[in-house]
Order: sequence, then C-alpha cells, then structure tokens
Amino acid sequence: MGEVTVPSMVRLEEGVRWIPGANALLGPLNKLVNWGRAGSIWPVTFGLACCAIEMMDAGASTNDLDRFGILFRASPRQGDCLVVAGTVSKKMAPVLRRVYDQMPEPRYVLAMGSCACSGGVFDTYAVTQGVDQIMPVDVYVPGCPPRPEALMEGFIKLQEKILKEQFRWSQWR
Amino acid sequence: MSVPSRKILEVPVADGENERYSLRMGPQHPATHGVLRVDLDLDGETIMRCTPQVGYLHRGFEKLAENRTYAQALILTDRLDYIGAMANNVGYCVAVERLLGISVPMRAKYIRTIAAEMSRLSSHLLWLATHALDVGAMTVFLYCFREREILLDLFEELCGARLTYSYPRIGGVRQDVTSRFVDELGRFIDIFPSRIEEYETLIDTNRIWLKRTVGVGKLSGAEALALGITGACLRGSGVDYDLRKHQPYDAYDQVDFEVPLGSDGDVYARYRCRMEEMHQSIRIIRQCLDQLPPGPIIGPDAPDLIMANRAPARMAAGSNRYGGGLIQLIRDQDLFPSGDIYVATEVPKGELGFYFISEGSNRPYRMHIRSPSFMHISALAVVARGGLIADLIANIGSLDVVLGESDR
Amino acid sequence: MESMAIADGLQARFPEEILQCFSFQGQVGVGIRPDRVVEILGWLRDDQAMRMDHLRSLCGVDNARRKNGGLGRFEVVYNLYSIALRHEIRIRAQLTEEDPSIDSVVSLWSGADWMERETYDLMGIRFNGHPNLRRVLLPDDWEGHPLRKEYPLRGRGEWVGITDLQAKLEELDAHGFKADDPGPEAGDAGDAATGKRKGDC
Amino acid sequence: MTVLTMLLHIVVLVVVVLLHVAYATYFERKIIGRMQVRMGPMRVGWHGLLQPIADGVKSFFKEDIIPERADQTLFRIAPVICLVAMMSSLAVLPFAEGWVLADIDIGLLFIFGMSALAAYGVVLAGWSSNSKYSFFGGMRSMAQVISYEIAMGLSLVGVMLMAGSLNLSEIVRAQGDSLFGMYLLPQCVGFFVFFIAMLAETNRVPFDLPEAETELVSGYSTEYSGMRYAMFFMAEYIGMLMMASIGTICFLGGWHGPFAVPFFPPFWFVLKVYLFMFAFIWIRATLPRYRYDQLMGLGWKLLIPLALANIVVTAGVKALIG
Repeated sequence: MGEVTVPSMVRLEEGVRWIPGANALLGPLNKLVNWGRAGSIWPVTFGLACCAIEMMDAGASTNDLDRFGILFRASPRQGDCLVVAGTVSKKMAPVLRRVYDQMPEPRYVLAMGSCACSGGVFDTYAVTQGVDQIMPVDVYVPGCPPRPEALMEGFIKLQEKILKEQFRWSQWR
Repeated sequence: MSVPSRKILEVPVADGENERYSLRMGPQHPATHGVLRVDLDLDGETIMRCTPQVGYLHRGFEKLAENRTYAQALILTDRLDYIGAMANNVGYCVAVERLLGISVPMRAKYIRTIAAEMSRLSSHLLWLATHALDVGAMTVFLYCFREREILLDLFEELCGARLTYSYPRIGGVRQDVTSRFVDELGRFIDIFPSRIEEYETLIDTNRIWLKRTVGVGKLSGAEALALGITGACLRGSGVDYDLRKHQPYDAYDQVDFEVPLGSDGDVYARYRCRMEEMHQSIRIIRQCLDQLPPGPIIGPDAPDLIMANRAPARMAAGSNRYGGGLIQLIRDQDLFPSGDIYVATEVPKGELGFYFISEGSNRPYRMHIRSPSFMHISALAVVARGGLIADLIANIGSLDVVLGESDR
Repeated sequence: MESMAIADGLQARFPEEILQCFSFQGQVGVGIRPDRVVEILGWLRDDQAMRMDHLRSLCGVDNARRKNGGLGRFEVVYNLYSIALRHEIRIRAQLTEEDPSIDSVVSLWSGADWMERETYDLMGIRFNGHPNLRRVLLPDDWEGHPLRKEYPLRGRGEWVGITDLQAKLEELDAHGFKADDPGPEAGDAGDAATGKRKGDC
Repeated sequence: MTVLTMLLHIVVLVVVVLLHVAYATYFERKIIGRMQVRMGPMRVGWHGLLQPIADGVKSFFKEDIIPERADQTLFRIAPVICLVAMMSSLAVLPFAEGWVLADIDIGLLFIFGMSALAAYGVVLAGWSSNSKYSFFGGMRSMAQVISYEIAMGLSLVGVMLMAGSLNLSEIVRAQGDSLFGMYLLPQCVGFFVFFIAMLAETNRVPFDLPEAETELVSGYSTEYSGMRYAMFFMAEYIGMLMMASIGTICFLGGWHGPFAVPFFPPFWFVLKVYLFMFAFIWIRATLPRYRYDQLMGLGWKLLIPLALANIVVTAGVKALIG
C-alpha cells in the first residue's frame, strides 16, 4: 500500500499516515513490529567479566535500564539481545555461541567492552580476539569497561537499528 | 525445519541404585556470579556431589605479566577482582615495592589505605547486593547499588575511573587527593552507617533470611583453614587471620580497627562478618582522613612508567693505573635486584598473594597470583555437599567469589 | 620465629633433603629435594614450634631461562604461614626436566587440591597421589602447558574447541543460513558499527 | 439473543481482563521501581504507558522455539491449559451485584478445580520441556500446589460455614450483616492462612520456587519463548487477579463498600482487588525467597493445622450461636 497516495491523508512520518476524521492510522505492520521490538529489548543475563558489573550498574537505580523497557531475563529462550559483557575466553566461546543459538529470532548481539570487541589487553593464548569471530554483532560498545551511560547509548543505537529494519519477522512466523 | 519423530523423554526416573540426577549449573546461570559452572549430582534436590568447574574466564594473566614490565602489568590487576580493583592494585604495588626495594612516602600510604578501604566497601556492597538477590531479596540489590554509585563517583573524583583504576603506582600514587574528594568522602562515611542499618532492617531481622542463612554451609575453623579459605569467610569460622593485622602494609599499622570474628562458620556468620567489616572500613577511612599527612605522593626512587630494563650505558673515567686518560663504558647493569618474594594483602575477598621471581630485569620472571576466589570455589564442593540447591546458591553468594580473580 | 631459624630447624631435622637456603628482602626460601616433600611439609605443619597451618600458595616455576637461583628445570614453590605464631617460610622443591613430578600434599591441606591441579594445568608438573589430577583452568583437551617458558604468549595452534566451532559456523554459512538480508537502511545505525548476521541453528 | 449477550459479556470480560493483566505488569514494574528508587518504564509512550503493548507485540512476533527433544504435543498445550484454566475461572467471579457470567452454586469449588488444573499446565510444561531446570520447576510447582491447595481450601471452609454457601455471590451477600460488611475479623485466622497460601498458589515471592530466577533460571518456563512464554506470563497474572478476587469476595466483602458508587458498581471490588495486587507487589519487593523444604514445612506444619483449628472454632461457634 506504500505507493497509494491519497491527498487527504496526513503523513506523520516515513510510511505512516493518518486519515483525519476516520480515526485511523495507516502504516506498514513493519513499523508496529519494529516499534514493539525496540521498546522491549530483553537482554539475557549473561555477565562474563568486568563489564558485567557495569551492566548490573546500568540496570540498577541510578541508570535504570528499565526506563527503556529493558528487562534482564535469565533464560536465553526469552531473550532478545545478548550483551556480551566481558572477555570471551576460548573455553567460553562455544558456550557463548550455544547461548546465542538458543535465543529465538530476532536476536541481537551487543558487544560490550574492548575485550568483547577486539580482545582488549588480553592478547594471549586463552582469549578470543573479539566476539565477532563467533557470532554476528549488531552494536559495539568500546571502553574498558564502558560506563553505564555508554551501554545505554549502545542500547539506543540498537533501538535505532531495529526501527530501521525491514520485515525481519516474516521468516519465522 | 524438519521435526524429528518423538523421542522418549530423557528425564531420569528413580531406578534402584541409579537415582542420581545430574545438573550442570552454569556457566550461563544468573546465580553463578559470572561464569562459574557447577556440576551437581542430585538426589531429589539434595546435593550428593558438587563439582565446581572454573576456567571460563581464564585469560592467561600470569603469562601475560611475564611479557610486560612491572608498571605495565599493573593494569592487569584491575581486571583480576574487578569488584574491588583498587585493593588489587594496592596489593600488587605493595608486592612489587617489596620486591624491588622501593620506599613509599607516608602520604601515599594513607591515600592508598583510604582507596583500598573504599574498594572494600564497594566490593562488600556488591557482595551484599548479589547475595541478597540470590536469596531472593531484590530490593537490597538496588539499595546497595545506590550507595555503590556514590562510591564510584568518589573513585572517579579520585582517579577518573569507575571500575578499573590503576591508581596506585609503584612507589606511590598517581595523583593527589583533591579537597573536594576529602569533603565528599567525609560526607559519605557520615551517612553510610545509617544506610547499613537500612539494609539490616530489610534482611537481618527477616525470618526468611535467617531461615535461609543460619546453619547453612557450615565450616569449622580447621576445615576452612585446610581448604585455604581466607578473608571474611575464614573469620566467620572464628579464625583470627587478617593480613592487615598480621603483616601490616601501607598505613594499616597507623590506624586503629578491629577484626570482626564469627563463630558458627555458616552463611549468616559470614554475612555478619562482612557487615561488621564495613563499619570497620568506615572507621579506618575516618582515621586516615584525619591523620592524612602532608608531603609527596610518590617516592624518589619510584621507577618511571616506562620502566627501563637496564641502566643506560654511560661513560666513566677509567681509574686504571696507566693514568686517567682512558674512558670506560659501563653497561649491562641490572637496575633491579633479583630474587623471589611472596607478598600477600587483604583484599575484600581474602588473601591476595603475589609470588614474584625477579631476574633483575624490568619484567617479572614469574608472577603467580594466589587468588582467594579460586580457593573459595574449590571449597564449594565441601560446603555445598548435603545441602539443597537453594543452599548452594546461598553458599556461592556467601563465599563471595569473583571469577575474574579465580580464573586469572 | 625468625624465618632463618625455621630454615635452620629444617636443616637440622632433614639434613640430607635440604639443598640450599635463599634469603631475599627478609624472606627465606629453602630449596629441597622433592622425594620427601610430604614429610617435610607435614613436619612443618604439625611441629609445635612451627605450626604452619596455612598453605598460602602453591605454584610451579619453570627455571629454563633463569640465570641464577634455579637448581632444577622446574620448581614447586610452597608458601607456608603460621597463623598462630605469625611466621612464614618458603619451600622450593626442585624437579628435573625428565620427570617433573612430586608427591601431592592434598593429604595435608585439602585446599591444595586445586592449587596442584592448576600447577599441573599451566606448568605440566604431575602430582603423585592426587585424587583428581585434571586440568582446571583450561579445557581438558588443551595441548601444552602455557606457563612453560617455551610456550609462546599467543599460543601454539588453535584449541580444538575453537576450530570445531569455526567449522560449524562455516558449515552454517555454506548452508545459506542467511538470517536476513538487511534492507538498504538497516545497515546504518548511527556511528555504531553493524555486523553481518550469519548462522542460525 | 441470550447467547449473543452472553458472548458479548465474555468478550468484554476477556478483553478487560487481558488489558488488566497487561497493565498489571506495567504497574508492577512501576511500583517496584518506585520502591527501589528507580523510575520503571519511561520511554515507550508517555511514562512508559505503552510498555505492555510493546512487550506484547514483540512477544507475538518472536520466533517460537520448540526444542527438538521436547514432548511436542505436551509442550504446545501446556501454556494453553494454564491460560484456559485461569480464564475460565473468571466466569464465576461476581464483580458486582449481578455482574457475573455464570452464577453457579459451586463457584468456590469450581475455582479450586480450575486453579488445580492450571497447575497441571505448569507441571506438564516442566515435564515436556526436557530441560532439567524446567523439570525442577515443574516438580516444585507440583509439590507446592499439593500442599498449599489443601491449606487454601481449608482456610476457606470457615467462610463457607459462615456464609452457608459455595456460591460466590451468596458469600458476598452473607457478609453484608457481618462487622464492616466483611469476614475479615471473624475469619482473621482463615484470612492469614489464605493470604499465605494465595502467595504460594500464584508462585509469588516469597514462594516463587517454581520459577526462582536465581536458582532455576526461569523454572518451568525456561524453554518457552515468544508467545508461549507470554501465555504463561498472562496466566500467572490472571492467577494473581483470581486469587485477589477470591480474597476480596471471601474476606473483604466483595462489592460492598461504605457507600455505593453510581454508574460503576464494581468500584469497591476493583479497589480491593488492587489493594491485594499492591500487597503482592509490595511483598515481592521486600522478602527473600523460602527454601523448598521450609516451604513445605510451613505449609504442612503451620498453615494446615491452623486452618483446621479455624474450622473447628468456626463450626463450634456457629453451632453455639446458630
């Protein structure tokens, strides 16, 4: 319906129009789905190292991720987003990938901290140099560790990304 | 996706001898404080055998430190026990200073003591938060983080970082305290005791909390000692072992404080010990703030951040018997003494020991970290045996482990 | 008791076991032969004048590149402390390269269990009589002992777990598990970098 | 025509209850947030008002994973059992005088039956997931339901004796003559037992053992994702609503209030239910969790004897007076 342009419609934003008097909004389902997803990101509780402490801090009173609708879930089956908070050692990598595989689509990965982004200071035999070697990453949040504000910024970037997606839902339902 | 035909469920049913039910808890589990894995053999919910598995955060610290200078390896210690990173920094610096024979000015010692005790407070707050959350009291978690945030702001005022400080230097500290820091810290330690009371009203008189903690995870003093448990867990069992008293470092011999001791050695005793320690930390900080001496913050013989390996080659007038005309090249002199040393400090978790071997160069030949959490996790097998799953969770919380330090 | 006095006591009690005494920055280390280590440590623990009830640390040292102080190729270093008497001593058991093994002290301190496992894991020193000598920090199928001096910092080869994982990921890619085709705008989310998604089991 | 009206009533009730459930989660997050010096949802809609809608939309469009090794049929129907059982017990609740879908004479028994049936859903979910955490969650739930269903039933026997009926509307009407128009004071022991059993029945803190997050990850619902998980979630909140309603009806005098509110007869009922819901949330923010054996001990050693004593005393008093 995107091509149809009726002059009496008021264009609210890209793809969403309002018919005055008819009490109705026209828009692709995409928008609604993306809005729902962006507004309710449930990350999996998975702290690996130092960054996990800042992640907990971001969820605590002062910064309160719950404001964005972000609620930590313990089970990967109910998670939407995997925050890789900390160093991914080689022993951990298969486990991490497994947690990622257990998550239902659409799933997002947020690499938090230098270690998850690139291995950080730990260029040793036991550390994976960046989590993007084993799973696709949506947002990188650098820092060692990133401040909670930086994590929030990362989540906002993720929301922006989700809002721009196209029909990410069609394949699974 | 093709759905395979129905399979028989793999949930075991009691079958004579073979009644054990094995459960792998972690590494991704909300109560394992990071990436601890615990393999359990269960009979119903009773734990028959508990095998902790670590190493999921092994980063090769000791190997890495051998490839770095002493000054560079300091930043690694931040990432050991990232909850009380300052205490690790201080412990590391104390050890290296003793190894290399570097003196520290008095003011730096006091500042370090303050910083280490703040670190203890922030670590104990996080411990209380997660321990309470594990037992199910979620509000305590957020209340603790509220105060921890003030502490982190103070750390930021002190050194600009929230979690990984690298603030102490070998031979002193990086920068002096500001007057604002001193004022704010004074204000914080004034209000903090009332906040501790707040947590205690939430949990300490709560019958459910008492039922969950009293008599759970008992360890006698001798057992705890044999298992290598240190810190508040050992003191909860009644053994008076606190390195701040036993082998004082920094300004701990200048201040007056008590070492709280428990007697029962259960989860509740450890909890009480740590709560009391928070009061004692406040006492130490207050004394240090009052006595803070003026003076330099870094010693004269402290090494440069870029630690030279050897003394620069220099020319010296030769003093041979053929006259003073000849010039001699002096090189290849070790700047540092060689030998080995074990220095332990009392970090929030327990005894953090550094065993160094120096070969005279600017890099440690070998650095071994004796981490308290490693020992505590190994003790989990003994502590949790015979309890229920819920007790295991309470025990993990009360042993206060941090995997970064355990796995190194 | 002074550390030196303890070393003398050891010397008197086990004259043929003691190789050398090292003193550095006020700490004393005693180099010993590995054969009777349990006996020596047991004596230190139980003797009324010693009462070294706390095994502070146990670690292995590779002496391969050590200029001075190293007697054998490997060392196992025990740091002992007496909580009651507040004195300490370090025992350095010397091991040869051919047979890096020593008796386990788990019977004396149950906490030595994991310390010995760690030493085995990272240094490759075997402990005879240990109840469960497996790797503790590294995966069971890891090759090599990282803390040995000849082991490079970045490791030799890749751990089989990682290569398995990578093979699996490549397989997924080959099967065309393209989770999605990001739209023209989807790839751009401000200045945050985005990655391509691959793999879906 | 009556069928159509009936259907209309059902639709209205279901929609109202579902919206209520959605917003119950919102209020829970907001209230707990306030108690924990946070704000709760703020960004999705004005003060986060659209948060439950966003959660719902997201869950609906989420991939639905059914583990390969799970018992496929049971896995699929378990959340449905839960939700249907909870929803059908709504039918007998009298929200105000005459505002009831099915005014049956065994209303209280029907609700017990249904809430026991909902427990089947939980147990089946735990069993069929073929996951150990789920299994433990299901086992714990089973044990918990068995012991607390008894305590709860017994705690309400006093009310039945006093009201002389199992019909919920009758129970409310009978309370009109009582002190303050409610059975709270004469049945205070019963209320005490009921309140604790209610928390246990709905799997709320301090009895949230079947889904104890820090012990069993997510308990019986560990393997559930997307909408199936949302169904459990809804069932749990409808369960809370149910129990709060029963508490209101049996102990707090249902729709009776100090004065009648025009145009909206269920005003007092709704207010009392909200009071209960607030208590649920308040307790969640305050108390730690019980241990499994302690929970059973509490149920069998304290609540059931108390409830039995309450029955004896109530019956005795009734025999003496009546």
